[in-house]
Amino acid sequence: MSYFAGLDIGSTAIKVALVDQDGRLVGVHVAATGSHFHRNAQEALQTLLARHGIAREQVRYLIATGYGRKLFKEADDSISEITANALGAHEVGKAYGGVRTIINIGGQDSKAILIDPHGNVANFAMNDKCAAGTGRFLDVTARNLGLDLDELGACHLSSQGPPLSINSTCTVFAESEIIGLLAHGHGKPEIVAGIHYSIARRTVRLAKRVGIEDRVFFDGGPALNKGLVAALQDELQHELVVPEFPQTTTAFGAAILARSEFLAEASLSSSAA
Amino acid sequence: MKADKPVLAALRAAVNGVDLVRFRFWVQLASFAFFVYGGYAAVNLGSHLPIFACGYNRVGKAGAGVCYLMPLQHQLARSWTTLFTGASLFILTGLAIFALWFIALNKAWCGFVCPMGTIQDWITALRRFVGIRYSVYTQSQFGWLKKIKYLLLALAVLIPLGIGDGYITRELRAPICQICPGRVLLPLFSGDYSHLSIDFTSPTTVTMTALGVFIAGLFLVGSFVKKRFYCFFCPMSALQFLFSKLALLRLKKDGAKCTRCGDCYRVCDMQIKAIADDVATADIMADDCTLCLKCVAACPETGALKVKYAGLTIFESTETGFIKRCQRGHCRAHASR
Amino acid sequence: MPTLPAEPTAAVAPPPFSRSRQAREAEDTLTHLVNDFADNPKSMDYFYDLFRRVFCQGESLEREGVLVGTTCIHAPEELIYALGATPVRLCNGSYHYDQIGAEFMPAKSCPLVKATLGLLQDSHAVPRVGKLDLIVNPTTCDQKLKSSALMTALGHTVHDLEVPRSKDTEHARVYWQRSVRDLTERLRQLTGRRLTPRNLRAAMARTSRAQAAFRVLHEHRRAAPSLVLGKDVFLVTNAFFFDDIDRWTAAVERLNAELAARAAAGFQAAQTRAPRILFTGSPPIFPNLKLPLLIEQSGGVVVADETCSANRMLYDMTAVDEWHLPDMVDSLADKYLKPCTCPTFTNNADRRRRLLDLARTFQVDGVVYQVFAGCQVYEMEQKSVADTLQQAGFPMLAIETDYSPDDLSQLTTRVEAFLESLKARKRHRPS
Amino acid sequence: MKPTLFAVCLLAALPLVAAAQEHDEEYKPAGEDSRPSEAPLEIVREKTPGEKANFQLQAGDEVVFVVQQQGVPVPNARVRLVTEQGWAKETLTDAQGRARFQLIRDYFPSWIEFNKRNRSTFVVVAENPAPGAGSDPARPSTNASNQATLSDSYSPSPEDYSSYAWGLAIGLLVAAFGGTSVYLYRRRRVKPFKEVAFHEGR
Repeated sequence: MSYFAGLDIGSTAIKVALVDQDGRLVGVHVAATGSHFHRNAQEALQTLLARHGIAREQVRYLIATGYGRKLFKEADDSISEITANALGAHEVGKAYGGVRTIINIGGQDSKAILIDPHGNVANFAMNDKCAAGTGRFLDVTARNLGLDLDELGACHLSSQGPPLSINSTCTVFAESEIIGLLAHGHGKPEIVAGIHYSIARRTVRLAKRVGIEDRVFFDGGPALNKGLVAALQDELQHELVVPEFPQTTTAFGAAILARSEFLAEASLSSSAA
Repeated sequence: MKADKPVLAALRAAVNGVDLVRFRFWVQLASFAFFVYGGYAAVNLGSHLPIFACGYNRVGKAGAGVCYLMPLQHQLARSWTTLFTGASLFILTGLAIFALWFIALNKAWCGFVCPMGTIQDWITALRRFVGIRYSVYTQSQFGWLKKIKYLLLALAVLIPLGIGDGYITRELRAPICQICPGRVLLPLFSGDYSHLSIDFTSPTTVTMTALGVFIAGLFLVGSFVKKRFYCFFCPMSALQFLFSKLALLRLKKDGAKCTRCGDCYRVCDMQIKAIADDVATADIMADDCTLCLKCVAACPETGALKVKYAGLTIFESTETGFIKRCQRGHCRAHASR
Repeated sequence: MPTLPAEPTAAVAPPPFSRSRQAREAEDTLTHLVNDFADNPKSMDYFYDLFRRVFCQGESLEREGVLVGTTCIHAPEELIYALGATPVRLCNGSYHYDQIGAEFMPAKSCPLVKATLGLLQDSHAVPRVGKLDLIVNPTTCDQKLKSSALMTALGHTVHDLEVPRSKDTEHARVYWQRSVRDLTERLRQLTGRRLTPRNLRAAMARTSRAQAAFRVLHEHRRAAPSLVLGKDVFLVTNAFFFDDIDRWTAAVERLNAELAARAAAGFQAAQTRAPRILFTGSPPIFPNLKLPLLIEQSGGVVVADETCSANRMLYDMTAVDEWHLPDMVDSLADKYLKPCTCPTFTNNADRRRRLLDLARTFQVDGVVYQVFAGCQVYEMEQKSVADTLQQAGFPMLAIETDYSPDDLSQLTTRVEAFLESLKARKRHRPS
Repeated sequence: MKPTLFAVCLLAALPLVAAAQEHDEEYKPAGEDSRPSEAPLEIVREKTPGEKANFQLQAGDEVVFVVQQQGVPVPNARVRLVTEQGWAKETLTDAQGRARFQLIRDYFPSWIEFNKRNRSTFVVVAENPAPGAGSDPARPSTNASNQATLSDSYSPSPEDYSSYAWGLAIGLLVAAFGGTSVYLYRRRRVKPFKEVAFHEGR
């Protein structure tokens, strides 16, 4: 039984996805990137294989993506995370009736991708020059409010009043603004909701540049945050699809591509032989 | 473009690389000699020609045919009772013959054949030789000046109609011919200089012959200063434009290829701005155009300007052709003054 | 007027030029340009060697006679050659001079203008072209317009060549023709020589021979699969900025001959499936060939361009009806204004039509639209160009960058993603 | 410029060629009538050389009449020419019987009625003493004379109604006026430019 792996070496987290011969997802694993991402990436792959009892040799084809894709020597091939994300979302989206617009909020960037019916990238826009509207903004906020990342979702949902409007979208200044709002006795839930809405508004503006069509697929780490999903849903006024493993859609896309690349090469070599 | 056979491709390359200035000079010279002196060789192409082969030049059997404006004005000067009856069918056949002549070469009759046009080009050559620069109209002047030729055409039709039913004196018959510079200048080439005189028989003839000589003088001065000065006001070009939609010879422009560099507008004698700026219409020939094809020769973009004869591309702007002509232009830079 | 920092006090003896930052930057670009690609055309060695000598070793290109700097392609070089002077194009692409310029120019201004002023501020600037007697500054975009005062403050004599804001109306054309005539008059006073039909015609002959050579090169780039990479063509046209025009033409003609041989031999400079890219937007000027190089390193091939450092500078040729001065000078003026697709004019219909024509005739797969940070005119046109190309079925990637190398990784992601999407489209749409 | 020069001299040559071979229909009378005419006295107008069929006498022309008796020219016959207005001139025929007259202009209508194709007639009367007693035997007379008349018409001469001088004057006027106005216009254009005119209505 041969398997295919997709390794998404992101700025904050390393995501691995494993796909079997028929293209079905076997398992995923998420680990922190840390500073020695090379070693951490191999460890993450090893832990995932061990969990499913699969030997390294059985992984016939591995594609790396994400910022570190070029430097990960063991990979057979590399692909940009935009194409990988598109393939992954297209595959996962089929279960929800097909998606055309993908919003991905990563650790240090946020992307909006428009794909055509075949899953190819028709248009994309990236914001990787400013931390506002990215996962890092949520980390900073959580730390300021003394909360954990996964508590943010619940906190947002428990807010009664209207979300506060956080007008400075810059991560650094938002910090001082949060402290000011706390000092004025505003509740944490309202502040968190405000932060979520400011990220949502900024992401919708990015999505509008590529055009919003059909169902919108929302993935990337922050998609786990229920509050942010609600805020984005409200701002988008479109149906929002959040997959089961939002963090690993890109890795899953890479794994699917690994499989089709391998099968293409295999059929090529067999027909050539 | 479908891949031509090598022979056709070579022929096409040769034609597209032609030195149009020299080619056009010899065609004009030959057609001038043919139409002004053809009569001596017993050539008579009838009296429905779309060019200024002047009827007065035909009197001494010199001209090879008669410009259609003369018979048209004579034929229209009949009483309305007969005019609008079957008896005047021959006017329509005359118009049909003129149309047939015309659609053969479209406005290229003006650019290559018309003797008056050729004279103007020679006068321009003289000015260029002497080194005086040419004048241009501003766009607003261009706008209202270009309407004059339609006015003249209207006079050429209305005055004979007036004469027909007695409203206008008979002395004004063929009014446009009387004031046409062709009447004064073309017979000179066959030794008949009687048209230079002013005929004092009656106030009408005085004014008409004086006007004729005046316009001939204006023609000479005008064409010395402005390229193809008279063609801008020529009633024949107005009459021709009515039929130019049916013509076989067409000037086509492919707007997508055009970079609007304005080279065609630069060399256009008639100063037609639309040739460069209009990238939408395919059938680009304006009513003032004389189809002298200098624009096609001056266009550096391959396939932007095409001359089609009955759908077949016979001359096309090509990059290689442009560079060849332009190189020749510059090589002369070192040789001549 | 900003007080300008005095000449940097050289406490320690300045390092030999070849180890200065500017030389390293040029060296780095040149090594990438040459070594990252296999079998570059033999006749490109002239250009590689020229850039190495001029940019990396700082060899002097001093030419005798009057030197006239020009900051934009709108300045008619034929007039300068005709009066015995030599044109020096001052547009500059080095990050080093961009930094120097940034010291006394607003942070968000266009890196090209900052680099040009940085170059002018440095007394022994590279490329070493000697002391400029006059700088002709066409008033195209706002930043070049305002830089004229700064250049005067730097001690240069500047002649402002007034470019009209629109080019469709008749008075705009007459206004421009008058500006060019004023320039002729100013150059006459500068060089003390009279413009005659003979010397202007000779100058126009040299330029049209150079343009004819470029057009043959342009025609060669239509071949699919490509015969020559875009980075080489950009280097060739950048050499036109400072190289002697006749030597440059001869070198380009040699390159054309070699490309013809390559075509005959069926040589491929890029893979058959490599996405064919049309490059437009802010001009790539050596050593800032970052984006074209990135495209071709990621597997694409730049087959055509519509930038003023290459196609727009050399493509349109002059037609003259009568070889007398008034008509010749006006023809030159028309050639530099009417076809120009510079974004500083009111409407960009010409540019969009030109891009569509290039896209179709060169069968491109996608368009890369480079916008320098702070270049507001190109950014404003980005949407209309994108829509026009989108309707015609050509995807476009807009990239905002500047001369600094530190956004290379982000650009790589975008360019690779774009090229991958083009390859995918090609698989579905049988080319 | 060489081709243009060549063309100009080629064209200069052609009118000379054209004038030389005038080949219009020469007037040939039906056939010489050998028998002499028996008329006692006859006036015949002499044809000018190269006269066309539709020849038309014009005022100012020199016209020659031959007075013949039985076909034999009669010297010293008295010949009178009387124009329509009554102007008359009398001469004697010379040895060859020829009488030469200069047709004077006698047609002076007001300008409006002037018609250049007007035909004013004139009559030529020749008188010659006849030998013998005259033709009526019943009434012989002492001196008998034969009288013959010939009437013809002539139209106004072109000099009366057409003038090359005026044509030349107008032509030169236009050339001078046109040339100088263009020269002045180009000189005036040296001034910057014409301001856009504002028409301030009320």
